[in-house]
Amino acid sequence: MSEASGDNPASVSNDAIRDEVQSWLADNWDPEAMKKGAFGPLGRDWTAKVVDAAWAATRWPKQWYGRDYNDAQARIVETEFARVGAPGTGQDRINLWANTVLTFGNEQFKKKYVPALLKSEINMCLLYSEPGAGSDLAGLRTRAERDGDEWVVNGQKVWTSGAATADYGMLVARTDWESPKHGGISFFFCPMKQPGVEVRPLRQITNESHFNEVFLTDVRIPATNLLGPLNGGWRVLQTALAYERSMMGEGARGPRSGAKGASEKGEEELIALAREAGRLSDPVLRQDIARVIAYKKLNALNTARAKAELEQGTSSPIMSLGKLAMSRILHEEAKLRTNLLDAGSLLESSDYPRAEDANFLTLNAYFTSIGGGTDQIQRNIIGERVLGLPKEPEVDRDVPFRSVRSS
Amino acid sequence: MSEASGDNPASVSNDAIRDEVQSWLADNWDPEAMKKGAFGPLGRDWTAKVVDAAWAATRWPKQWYGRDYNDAQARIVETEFARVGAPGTGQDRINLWANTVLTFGNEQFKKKYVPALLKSEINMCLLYSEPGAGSDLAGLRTRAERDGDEWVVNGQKVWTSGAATADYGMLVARTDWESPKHGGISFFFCPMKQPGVEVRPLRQITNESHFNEVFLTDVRIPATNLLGPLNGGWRVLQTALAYERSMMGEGARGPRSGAKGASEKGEEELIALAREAGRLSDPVLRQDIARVIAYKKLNALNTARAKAELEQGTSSPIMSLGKLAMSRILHEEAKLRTNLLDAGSLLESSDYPRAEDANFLTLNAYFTSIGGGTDQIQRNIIGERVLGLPKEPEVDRDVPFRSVRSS
Amino acid sequence: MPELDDSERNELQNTVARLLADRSSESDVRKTMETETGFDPALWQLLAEMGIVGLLIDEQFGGYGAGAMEIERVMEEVGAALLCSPLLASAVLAASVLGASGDDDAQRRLLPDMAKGTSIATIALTGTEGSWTPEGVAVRAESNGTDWTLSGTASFVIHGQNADVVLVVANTEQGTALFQVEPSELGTAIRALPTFDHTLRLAEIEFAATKAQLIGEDGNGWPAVEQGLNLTRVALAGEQAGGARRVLDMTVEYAKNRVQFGRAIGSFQAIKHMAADLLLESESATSAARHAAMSLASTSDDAEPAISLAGFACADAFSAVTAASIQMHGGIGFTWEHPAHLYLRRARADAQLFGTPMFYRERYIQQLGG
Amino acid sequence: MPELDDSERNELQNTVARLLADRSSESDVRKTMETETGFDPALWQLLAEMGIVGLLIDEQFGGYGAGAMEIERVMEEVGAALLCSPLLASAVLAASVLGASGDDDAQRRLLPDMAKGTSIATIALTGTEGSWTPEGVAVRAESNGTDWTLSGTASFVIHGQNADVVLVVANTEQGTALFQVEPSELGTAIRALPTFDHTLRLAEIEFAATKAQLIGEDGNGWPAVEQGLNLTRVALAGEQAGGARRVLDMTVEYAKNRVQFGRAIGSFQAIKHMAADLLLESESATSAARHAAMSLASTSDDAEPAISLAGFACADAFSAVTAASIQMHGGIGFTWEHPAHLYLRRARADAQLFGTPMFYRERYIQQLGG
Repeated sequence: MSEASGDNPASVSNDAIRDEVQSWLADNWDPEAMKKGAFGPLGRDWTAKVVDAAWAATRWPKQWYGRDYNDAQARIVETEFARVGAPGTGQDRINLWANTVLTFGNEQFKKKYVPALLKSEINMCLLYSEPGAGSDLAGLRTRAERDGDEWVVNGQKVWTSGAATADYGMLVARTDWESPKHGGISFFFCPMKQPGVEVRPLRQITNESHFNEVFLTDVRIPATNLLGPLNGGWRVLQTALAYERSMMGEGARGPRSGAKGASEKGEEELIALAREAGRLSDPVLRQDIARVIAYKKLNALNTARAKAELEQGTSSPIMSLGKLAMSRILHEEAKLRTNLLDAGSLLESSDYPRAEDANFLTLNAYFTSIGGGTDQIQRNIIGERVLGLPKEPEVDRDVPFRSVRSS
Repeated sequence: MSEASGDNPASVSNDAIRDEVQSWLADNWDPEAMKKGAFGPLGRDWTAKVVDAAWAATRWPKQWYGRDYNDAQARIVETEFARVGAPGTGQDRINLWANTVLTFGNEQFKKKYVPALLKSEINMCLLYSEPGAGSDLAGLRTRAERDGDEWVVNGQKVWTSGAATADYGMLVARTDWESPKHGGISFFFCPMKQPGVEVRPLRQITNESHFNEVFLTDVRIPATNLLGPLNGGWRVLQTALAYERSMMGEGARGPRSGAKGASEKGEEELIALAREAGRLSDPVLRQDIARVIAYKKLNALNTARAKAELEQGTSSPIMSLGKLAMSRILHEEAKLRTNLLDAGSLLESSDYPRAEDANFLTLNAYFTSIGGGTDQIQRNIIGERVLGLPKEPEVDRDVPFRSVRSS
Repeated sequence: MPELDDSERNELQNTVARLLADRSSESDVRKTMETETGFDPALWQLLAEMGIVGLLIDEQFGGYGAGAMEIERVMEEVGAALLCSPLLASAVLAASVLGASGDDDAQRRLLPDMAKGTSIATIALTGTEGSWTPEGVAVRAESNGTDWTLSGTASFVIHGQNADVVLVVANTEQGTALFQVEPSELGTAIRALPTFDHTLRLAEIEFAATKAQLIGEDGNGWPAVEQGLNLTRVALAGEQAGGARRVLDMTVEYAKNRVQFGRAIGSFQAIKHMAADLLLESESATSAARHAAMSLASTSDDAEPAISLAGFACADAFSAVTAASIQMHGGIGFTWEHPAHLYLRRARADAQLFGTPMFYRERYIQQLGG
Repeated sequence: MPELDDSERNELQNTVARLLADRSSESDVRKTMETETGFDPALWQLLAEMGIVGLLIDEQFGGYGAGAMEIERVMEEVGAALLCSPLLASAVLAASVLGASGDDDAQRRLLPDMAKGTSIATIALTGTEGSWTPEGVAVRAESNGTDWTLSGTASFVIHGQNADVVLVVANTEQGTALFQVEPSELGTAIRALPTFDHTLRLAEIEFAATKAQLIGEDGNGWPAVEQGLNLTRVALAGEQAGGARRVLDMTVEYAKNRVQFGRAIGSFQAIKHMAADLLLESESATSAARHAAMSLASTSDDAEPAISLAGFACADAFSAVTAASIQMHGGIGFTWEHPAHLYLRRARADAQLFGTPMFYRERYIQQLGG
């Protein structure tokens, strides 16, 4: 056992960690093999290797595939993986599923699922939103009723991605209708491969189908698959949502033809586009181009400052602004791209990629301004949690859920 | 008695009315005399003449200086007065004071004050807003307590104009602290010339003082000066506010050097200003100029359409939009004027009238966006009364006022 | 048709509204927009029988001789119902350009069938840059003394693929002129364009020494085109105002009924205040469209700026209302099955046809003497 | 001064914040802004003793040799406290232009007293058009071979009426050059301008064959001016960011405490959502100002666009926050006695000095290669 994996991780020097991970990567990582598929489908064999060598979640305890590293130590590992382009580490930050199970599962449950989730051996989906419970997730009406050693679930979920291929879904359902809304919800690890689960693709305004509606009819879940306390699911959900948020943020999609993520170098693309469209000399559009580029750059600067402040231990109010900022970036860029094209934006199809970009972005910007909490909900959160402004009166907060008004 | 003032006003022909008013004006109106002050201070003698000839409030009943005219008939009179530039008619639409007294006073009270108010023989002011009751006027805390044949008033009012010269103030005060907020308010006709009334000018951000703070200390009001029922003052106030609103609307002030009112010909002035500043060729500013001119023009078109619809008997949702539109016009025009001047806007004083215009408008635009109900309150009103959207939960609505939270 | 008064115009509008409520429901629109021609011939015939298709065509040619104020009202309902049809192309643009062309022969030959709806007309006017101005004309006409041929590309030809009367604006040595081309001369040179707004049909036409017939006077074609464009811009403004109003109504209705946190979402200021601001936009659009129609109908001096004002105010209002509507609907507004995006697509198309808001604003300040 | 690290910069900023909390309270500002000179000489001396006045001046001339990152932080507090002082004119703009002038004699003669605060300097740079570019220079310098004279008008000279060191940028036959003029030569030719921002002092100077002394090289003056302007723009961005943050804090505090309808007004979405949007503006301004400072301090390629970005992002943020703040305060915000309008006035001034947001946006896209 090397020094870096010694008993007292805090005492392990940064250099020792760097040496160990570098030498392990040198011995094991092979980008060419990955490209050729030698690590199995989706590189799962590689991920398994990373997990078994305890690099997947170094901040976690040793008994759960980790190394008890602090954040700075874990960042060294992540930096070295990133340097050679190897995936699989940092799952203690970004693996929503494994984190949730580790935090809320009992020992037996964790033994069964944590390794499988770290190794991506099972496919997962999220069964949270409902047609009647969007912004107000706690207003959910999918019901779970106890029947012997099982729960029987009936209801409808929506905006679920990956439902068709999922082995399990993380499900919130109402288990007590007499308590106020937040107090009657439980959190389940729901087996998806069973007859009562019907998955229908949901067509988006972009004419894509990345999400599903999921109809649950007498779906059965073993009682052991309850995560966290009975009727204590709201807190589990909050934790899971926090993990999810830390995964997102960089995930917003730009124009259809572009890569994912709002690139910091977006300025070059927009200027090139204006030049190509013969509009770069238009003073009005130049102001708009500068504005949009600035929104992107400012968001990047905000994010960088927030990270720096977090690393210095100062909690930063800026983190929560990113989603709202991204929403504005996407909507404003869509308008700008439309104005650069003028009548060209009437068209769509792959023969007109610039028009398709502008039109796709116009529609898909709503994915960010609505999905994962609308801009309006986001402003509430910033106003209340960051600025400390008081909440609105909540008319349904202390009412038995059975009597709460619904659409 | 001429045909036009016959017993059945509905049967009076429009032509007969027009003839009568034209001939009366021909006999009595003398613009030169008015200019020279021959009609006394503020032309009060002229107004008295108009009142005595029953032209001041033709829609009112005959026993109250009116002619029982319908709206179309009254408009004929107003048109003829306007044609020759004579003031004094249409008070049944715009004389807030006289209308309120006529509607809510008892016979004796009306006899005493209605003629004096129509003839502008007494000066009035409004004692509504308080430092703690702005948007939430019903949250007022000025108290009136009964003492024999009088009420004794203590409290503070604010945003009162003309308080220093007023003979009477229309005052709302709380007379019952156990009822919910709207139910404990009474409406008084308050004598201002007494020792307990202290008037202090309020300095605005424009460095003008058009308003006062009024401190009321053991101010005494005869019991007969209660207008409307005891504790029924909220309804009286609503009526009075409606009269006030119909007086306003055209009253917003533009740039300091300009005349009152947002002229429909504002386009010419803004274009001339841009030309003078050498900025008319700037394509970015041209877009902004077009935008601001359009806001003004659209507001004028909306108002014209609303009037036409009202005349056709269709109720129009547009009327309530004018104040919100005006607020945007003023703020946007202020920005535009600033951009036309650039560094010139750093200056102020009468040597730099263009800068003074831009800077004054920048500040005074808040008079419209805050005064008489903020834009935010106005949006509530439009959303609820025009679009029929439901109200917010009102936490203080059914609570005894004594227990309502205040700042 | 004797001149209508305002209550008769209301009645005309209501009649169209009732027809479209019946025959251009959301499901009708979804069905029709996915067909190749993009319009419902039976409904088109009904509109012709009601006199809507011939509304702007002179009575002597079988139409009703109505004007800007009437078509504006009709188009408010067209926008509200997202009607899929060649109305704008044939009954408004082509009909009014022909009507202004001064070419009695062409009018006699073409207008009666257009009024009956048995013939569908369109105008090829702008090139691939999409500028509906004289500078935007990209087709060149040449004459050997007797016969004319056209060369060049015309794009964004509305319902070009469905037209049997194809009018073409082209540059000649004398200036601008209007031509007619037989569809049989075009063949594959006419190509349907894929549109983002599925309720719209556009085509591109390549002319290569294509035979054409002159309409009106050589070199003096633009005034008739401009006259027709102005009427069409007013009609389009009506469509935008009507669309904005309908989308706002739909959104307000949803906000009254959708409950979250135990309250209708319309009780939250975030939604309520957006709705109030949108009402201002929507009402201003209606005022602007109707004012432009009235100014044009009364040939007021004010007509040109009034049309430009409507051009940007209505486009901006329709865009703003449809964009906010999706946001206010939340998740359901992001689904294909909800009509919000269909209106957004139409609003985007309408904001481009015949001129963008930026173009109209620049034109407006010019027309005001700036 | 050895280069500071970030925590030392925080400490510097906190020190300034404490001093200004004590000596530049709202009532101090109101008192000082109504004096003729518009600054408090005792506070100015304190700032000099703390090293703030000499912060950017080289150690060999009695200063601290700090840079953009330090002055940016100091200016955040200056903006927050609405400090009335010639700091920007003398300690930032004049000091850094002199520092970049390469004129050792002039530096030796002028900088030590400027660092001590016993001398106040300013630069006359732009004409009455107010454009802080080479094209904006409206003073002409002429030489008879040995002596120079200046003619023309310079305007918007910050604290010109309080300066004993007046530097002037003028056009010569060789290009641009920097000069010094003795205040005794000016007399009534220097005239205080009435400012909308009462915390600011501006002057206009008429030169009529006024004697002047050349500083640095004839014809090569602009690079030093530009270098000083860039540092000054960063400093001003810091002032704007700090001002925006303070006004937002003040407004949020009010929204927590002001009760209407039985609730704190900050519980209403209309107020809460405005505050959230303003936080984004305010935080972005801080990021932009600090990034510009860092880019300039590290002489990164990115420095020019970073300064332009800060130029408009910080001006727009300060303007937006101060404008919304008055609205959010309601009636009380419309009174002279409330400080909201003092910040609005400062925000309007800051949005003009050295360039407008429109100017910076155009410059930004140019610098990005557009």
